Amino acid sequence: MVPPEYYLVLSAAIFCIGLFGILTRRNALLFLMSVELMLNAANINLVAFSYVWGNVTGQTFALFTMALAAAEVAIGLGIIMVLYRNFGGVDVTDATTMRW
Amino acid sequence: MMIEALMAVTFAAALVVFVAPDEYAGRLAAALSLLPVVGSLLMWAQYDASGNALLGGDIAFETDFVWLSLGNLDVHWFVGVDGISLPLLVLTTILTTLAIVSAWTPIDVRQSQFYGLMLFMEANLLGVFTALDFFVWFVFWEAVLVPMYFLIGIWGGPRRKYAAIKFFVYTNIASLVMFIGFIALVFGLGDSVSSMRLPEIAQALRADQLGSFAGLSADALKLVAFVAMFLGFAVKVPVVPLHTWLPDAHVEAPTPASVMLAGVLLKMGTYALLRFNFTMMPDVAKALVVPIAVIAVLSVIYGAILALAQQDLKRIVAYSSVSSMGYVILGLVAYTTYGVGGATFQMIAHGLISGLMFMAVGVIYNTTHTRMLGDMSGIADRMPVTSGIFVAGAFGYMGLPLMAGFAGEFFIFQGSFQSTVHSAMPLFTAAAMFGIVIVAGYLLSAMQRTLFGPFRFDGDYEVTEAAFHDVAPLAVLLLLVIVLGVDPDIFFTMIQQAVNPILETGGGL
Amino acid sequence: MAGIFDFVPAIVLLPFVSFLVALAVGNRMPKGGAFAGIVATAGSFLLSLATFFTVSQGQTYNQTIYTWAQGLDGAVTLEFGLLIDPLSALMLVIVTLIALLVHIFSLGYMNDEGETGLPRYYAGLGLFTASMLGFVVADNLLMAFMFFELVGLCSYLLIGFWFREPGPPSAAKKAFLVTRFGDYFFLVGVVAVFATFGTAAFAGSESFPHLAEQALAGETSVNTFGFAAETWFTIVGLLVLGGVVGKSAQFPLHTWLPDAMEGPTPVSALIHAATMVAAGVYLVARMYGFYALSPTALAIIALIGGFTALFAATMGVVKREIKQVLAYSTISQYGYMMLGLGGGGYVAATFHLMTHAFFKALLFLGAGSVIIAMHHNENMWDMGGLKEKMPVTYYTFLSGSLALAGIFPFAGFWSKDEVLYETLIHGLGGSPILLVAYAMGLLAVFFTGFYTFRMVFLTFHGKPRSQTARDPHGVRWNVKGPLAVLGVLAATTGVVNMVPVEKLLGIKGIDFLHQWLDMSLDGLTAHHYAELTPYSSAYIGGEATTVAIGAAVSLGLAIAGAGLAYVLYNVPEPTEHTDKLGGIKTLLYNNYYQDEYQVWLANSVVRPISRGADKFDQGVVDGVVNGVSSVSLFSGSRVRRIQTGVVSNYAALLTLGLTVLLLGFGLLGGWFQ
Amino acid sequence: MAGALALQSGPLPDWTAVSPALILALTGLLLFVIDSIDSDSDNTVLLAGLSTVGSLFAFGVAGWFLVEGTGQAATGGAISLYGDALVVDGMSLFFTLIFTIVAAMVCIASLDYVAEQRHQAEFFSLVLFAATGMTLMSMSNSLATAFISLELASLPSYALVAYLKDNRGSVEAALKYFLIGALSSAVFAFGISLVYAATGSLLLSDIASSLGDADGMTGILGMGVLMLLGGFAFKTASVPFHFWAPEAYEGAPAPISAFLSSASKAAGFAIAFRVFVEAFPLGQLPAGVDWVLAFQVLAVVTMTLGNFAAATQENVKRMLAYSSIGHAGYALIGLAALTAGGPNANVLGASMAHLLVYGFMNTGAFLFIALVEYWGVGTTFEDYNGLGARAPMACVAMSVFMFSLAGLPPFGGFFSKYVLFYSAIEAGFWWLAAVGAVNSALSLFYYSRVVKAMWIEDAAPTLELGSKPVGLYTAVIFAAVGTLLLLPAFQPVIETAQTVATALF
Repeated sequence: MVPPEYYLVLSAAIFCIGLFGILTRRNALLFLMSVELMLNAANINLVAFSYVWGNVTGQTFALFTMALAAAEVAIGLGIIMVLYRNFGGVDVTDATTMRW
Repeated sequence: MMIEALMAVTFAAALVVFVAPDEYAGRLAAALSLLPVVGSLLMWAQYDASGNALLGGDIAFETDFVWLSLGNLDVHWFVGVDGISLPLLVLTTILTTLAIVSAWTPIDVRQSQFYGLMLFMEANLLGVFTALDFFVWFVFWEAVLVPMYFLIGIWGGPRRKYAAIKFFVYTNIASLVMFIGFIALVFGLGDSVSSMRLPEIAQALRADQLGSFAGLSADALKLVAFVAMFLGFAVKVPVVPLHTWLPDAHVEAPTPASVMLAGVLLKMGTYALLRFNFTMMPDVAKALVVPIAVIAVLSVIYGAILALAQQDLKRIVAYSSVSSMGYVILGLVAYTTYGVGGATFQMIAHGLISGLMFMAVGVIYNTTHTRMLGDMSGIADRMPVTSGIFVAGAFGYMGLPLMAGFAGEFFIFQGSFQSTVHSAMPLFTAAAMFGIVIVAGYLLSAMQRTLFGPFRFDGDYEVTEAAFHDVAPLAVLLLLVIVLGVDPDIFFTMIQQAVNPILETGGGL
Repeated sequence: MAGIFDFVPAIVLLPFVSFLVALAVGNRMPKGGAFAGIVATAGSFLLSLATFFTVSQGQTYNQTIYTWAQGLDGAVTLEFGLLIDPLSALMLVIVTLIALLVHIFSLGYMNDEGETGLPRYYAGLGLFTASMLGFVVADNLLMAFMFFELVGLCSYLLIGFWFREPGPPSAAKKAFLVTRFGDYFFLVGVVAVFATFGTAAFAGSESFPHLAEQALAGETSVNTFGFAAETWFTIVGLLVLGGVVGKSAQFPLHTWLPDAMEGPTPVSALIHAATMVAAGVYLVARMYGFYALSPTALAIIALIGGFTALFAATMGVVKREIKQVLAYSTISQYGYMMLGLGGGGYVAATFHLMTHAFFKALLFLGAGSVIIAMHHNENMWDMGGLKEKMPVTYYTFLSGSLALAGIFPFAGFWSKDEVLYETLIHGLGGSPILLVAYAMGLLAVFFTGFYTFRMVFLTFHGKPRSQTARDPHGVRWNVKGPLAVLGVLAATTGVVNMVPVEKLLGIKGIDFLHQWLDMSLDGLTAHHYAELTPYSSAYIGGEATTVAIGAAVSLGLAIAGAGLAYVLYNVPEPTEHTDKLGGIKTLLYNNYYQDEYQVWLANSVVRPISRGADKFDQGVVDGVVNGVSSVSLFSGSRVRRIQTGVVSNYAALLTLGLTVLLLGFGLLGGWFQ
Repeated sequence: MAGALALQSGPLPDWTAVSPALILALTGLLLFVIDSIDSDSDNTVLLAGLSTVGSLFAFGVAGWFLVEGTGQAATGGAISLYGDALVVDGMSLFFTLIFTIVAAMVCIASLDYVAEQRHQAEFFSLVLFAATGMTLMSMSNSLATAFISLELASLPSYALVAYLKDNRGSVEAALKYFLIGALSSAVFAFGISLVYAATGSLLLSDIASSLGDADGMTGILGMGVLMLLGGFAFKTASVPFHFWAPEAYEGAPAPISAFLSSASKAAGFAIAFRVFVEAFPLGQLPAGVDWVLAFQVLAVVTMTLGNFAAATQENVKRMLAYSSIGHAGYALIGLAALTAGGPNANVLGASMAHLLVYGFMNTGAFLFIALVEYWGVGTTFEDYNGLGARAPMACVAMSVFMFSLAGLPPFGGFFSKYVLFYSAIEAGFWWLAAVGAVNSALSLFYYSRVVKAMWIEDAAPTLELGSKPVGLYTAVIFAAVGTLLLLPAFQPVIETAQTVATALF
């Protein structure tokens, strides 16, 4: 059996990849996808440790997380739509009218 | 319930005046402000208590009930007066009425707001001088600043915004420092007090029930708290070097606000010093006598020297307030009947005299629209009555005998000279007394340059004698100054009764 | 006569009422309230005479009448009281008499000249008279100080009476300020007296002079602040002396008095010659029992007195204005009184105080008469030949001048002679420092004779040197009357104390003033003072011889001075001879640069200091305050720059923050072990 | 009706304990129904009125529960529902009061604010759904419900911020809010997964009981806890998850700024209080997982950064945004001053009471800005010059908010701040109180600038105000009266807060 630490390392890696994406991508859609990646890192943990601990709480919660991620994307796409309309693009760094 | 009634009437008067039309607001405010005057005089007439309210003496017109219970420290609505606060109460009500009348001429916009704020401030001042629970006291203490902030900020001179913010922030930060100091003390007292009632705290502190707190031993805590509270109150007084907000505030403030600021608001600082630092922690005060006395002397001399350099009449009077309040500090630290009692008396005396001076400067300013020494001379030719009262007031400021200022100053000098708290007290006293020479120097110079000599005025205004209602408050104040100077016992007896318990040595000195 | 003392407060209050009346309704009264003042001072004068008479019956009065501040629980109580003894009764009469005469004179000098502001003038005179009388009757040092200050106020107000001109307000300011400087020391002294003795009463067994005497004798102990008792008493005495030096215009605080001549001449007569300036000397006399305990203090008083007498007299020699001459003469004469007090001549000084009050008031009023005649031109070089035009003024003025110069048998001769005599014998008796003071006083006699008669000759003799002098303005009864009264007094008051006659001719009992002042309360008698003073007497071959020599020398010097003046100035067309003085002339014209150094102190030392302090206050003290706020705002403006507006940066910073937290707590919590 | 309450023994079934949330949700749904019947309804009065009534109803029910003792020790303790996933106790009811009253004020104020906009029904229903989410947050007893309710509160908020979709500011605000929110929720979710990895449970009580077994997993647990903290920090706008706040508050429609900065922030605290106190009780924590220290650091940094940045703003709304961050720092003292065995209920209760007062004064302040925006006056300090002369009532109210936010007597903010600092000192954290006090002093400067502009500066001659909107005025005056009354009536508030906080420990 794969030791649980391996899952932790995997999820951490995926989390970091997502984070890296957020920090480097200026496209709003890629930003969203990176967030999805991070959420899925959490899901890996939840499912893995659901198995380790022998209860289904984690697995169930992982389903909720996915659903919420979908909802989040729905809202996010709406916001990106209006971003595109107002700023003529989906570059997140364009919207800087407010600062300091 | 006398005090509550007094405050309620004043608050109600403020509200009424707020919504009154501008044309009548001044007259209405003056008329309504007579109610608290009558009330405070009634209290004075009925007063038959003695002793210090904080140290187990009688508390006149007392009300005490629990308002808030917080943890194990209740907040009480606790008000009452003793021989220290009653004279200040009378001073406040009378000065407010006179200041309101003196505002009739100069205040020509947003009158109802102006007079409403004046009355609102008076109500809170009454609270400051009667509250005997720290919390209630602090609420009023802070609430006084708000109307003054507006009075300076809205009706002030050209740099009013800077002055108002400076006054507001400076004094608030000071309040905060003081607040922290006091709260630390209360925590240090731990279970030996069950509320923030000042008598309880004062007596516990004097009974050495202070414990350690925040890693400080009882002694260190006391010292830290004393210093924090002293600094906090010192800003209000103000003492050198925490005084720089004062000239700015005074110069920019409209005359009636200056009158209140110098006449009453500064006394809040010395009143609080007396009530808190010097009543609650005499041991620390005595241990710190040298720095405190040095600060007092510095305030007197340095303030007077600064006044000497000013070209603006109001600035002169403002700096001389710094100087005069230095005497009060000196008297307080002396721990003698005449020292502490004289300091309290000087609060009243200086309140009246500085009010008189600011009003007199204001009356001249109303006519000339300038206060600069170089802009005019020989004003007495055109404004003989105002000038006459100005001269009388100035001599009152210089400590002319048989005027209230002399009584206050002499009591202080006598009390501090023979003080036994430190062997150098006579020297400090003699040094501070030199202030009476400098004060004569700058006031006489200022009068010589503005009031006397051939008439000359460069402005476009016609210089004529002020209206009756402008001069009348001056005359009333002058009369009060003389009455108190001839018979200081009007207040001095009750002051002594309240002050003597503070002195551990008894009243012998 | 029981009960007359109950009316003593009325002596003080009557002029005070006249002050109130003049102030309130003076402009609706005829003569601007003058009559109220005249009536009041006349009433006070009569009451004073009655009091004087009662005292002459051997009664004295020492009573508290008003509690100013009641001290509780053992704190000292501050009171007002009356001390009526021969000294104060004498002074009451002098003050009320001169005040009355000055009021009458003012009718001529002020009303007839059409001055405006008369109610203010008479109110000032009334308040002054009341204050001065209050000072005279004071039974304790605090009360004395208070009225001492009030007379200062009145002096200020009256010097500055013509406030529309530039000069008088400035002079008024200077007068008040210089005396204030002295009063500062006085006030410290008052406080010190209270702190030392717990009382400031002048008389009685609980009075401070008495307690001091007992303390020195070891019979009681007082708080001497760590000093030896005698040293401390000397310090206290010298502190009080500060007020005396200021008020009595002694060196170095004399500079205000010549300037004070800017005031109306009757005021100069009343305040700056006869009464207020006398307050200082009177105060020393009043508490002589205290000063007598301190040889150092006495020596200093004598030296100040002797030096001032000489110093001021030399300055009087070159002055052109008649009132200036009189002003320096006044300073000089008060120097004599101080010399007398310091030299142990309590009675002599009081004597000179009295005679001087008369003859100097006379001289000022005479000068006032001349000034009326000259249409307010005071320059003596524009006068001349007035003798024929105004004989009453001339002869009374001459009487006063003879007295001032100390010519036998006018009043000034007797009193000045006794002052010098007392100083001399005490100096001979082992106090060489008094001999120095005596020498100065003696030398001043010559100058006195000279400047006095220079003034007389220039004013009244010779030929008129200007149009106004040829056709002077006439004066009326209200001017001549007071002059006549004072002229007689100046000539004759010497009889009250003819000690030299007694000594030389052996006629016992004509030293009336000695007897008078010996009738006082216990501890306040001249006799007692003589015992207290540290002096012993010695003579140049016998008492009578010494008296004769002393009198002869001083009279000789006075006549020599007068003679020189006669030679130089009693000519039809006198010219200035000051050039003969060479460099000293400039020095004298400039009053030894006394004014200059005081002005320099004020303008070049105090002003720059205050300006510097102001700069320091604005720049440094307030700068720190504003700096704190600027630094806060600046750091605020930096902090907000973190918020760049770019959301990617936010994500990065957020990650960075989280990472720092994770790393920090990981290391702290040992997660990575 | 009184006494007949939703208690374990009472006639009402247990599930009715969540009725405040249900009422909010149902009202939101009802608005949807109205919208579908009459889409593009512009009957703003009906919509705003309905949502206000719904919020007030929920407020009434929650208040009634609280007064009657539902879920409190006196009546049998907390009511657990749905397998302990939700819990109704005094604290949740207390916070529900804050959410619902703020929602009510926001709804009534929006009456005028959105009158000219389209999709009004959606606006109000989103507000109510967000409020529902917040209410559930305060009831969450499991990390799962915590996450879900947090998202339920957040997602409508994103949409609300973007409500003015043709306004670049609004869109930009929504974008930043959303992106940072998404990132934070990912961090939060990852944190949950780590905690689950370490303890094997998501229920708070189970986590607490298995803490002792997490020996080898301290690092995992610690990271999880810090990441949870990050999620809450986002919601409460605390450093370093605060970056969205200034822009979101500035760009959003002002009533929404009010809603987010008051209610949403309070919700974040509600859940943070419960999660940390219940799941990671002090004394049972493995060494190395010192979340109190973390909160201390965050509290100090947050209040300082918020206040310093606010001091130099030119835009009033943005100043308030930063001040809101500063206040988050103060409220964090509620968690930062906890100690094992200390007077924790007092500290926590003080923080809760502060949030309640803050709900009034801060909502009022933002609503005043909504009023000014309604007039089209502008948002900088200069634009506010002379407002006092034109609209004295509203400006008096705004002055009350400013002084109260600064902590000056005689307003509610003074008491709440005082009690907060007091309790911190009582718990031994005098330095936290001192830092708070210094920041308070600084805050006075920028709050008084608003007052200065309104009353002291002279108005530009062109300053013209339009009509006086009834809804906004009502809300602003109501908030001001609340702020004032909370001074004399502070006693029951603090007493309740500290009592209900006691139940947590």
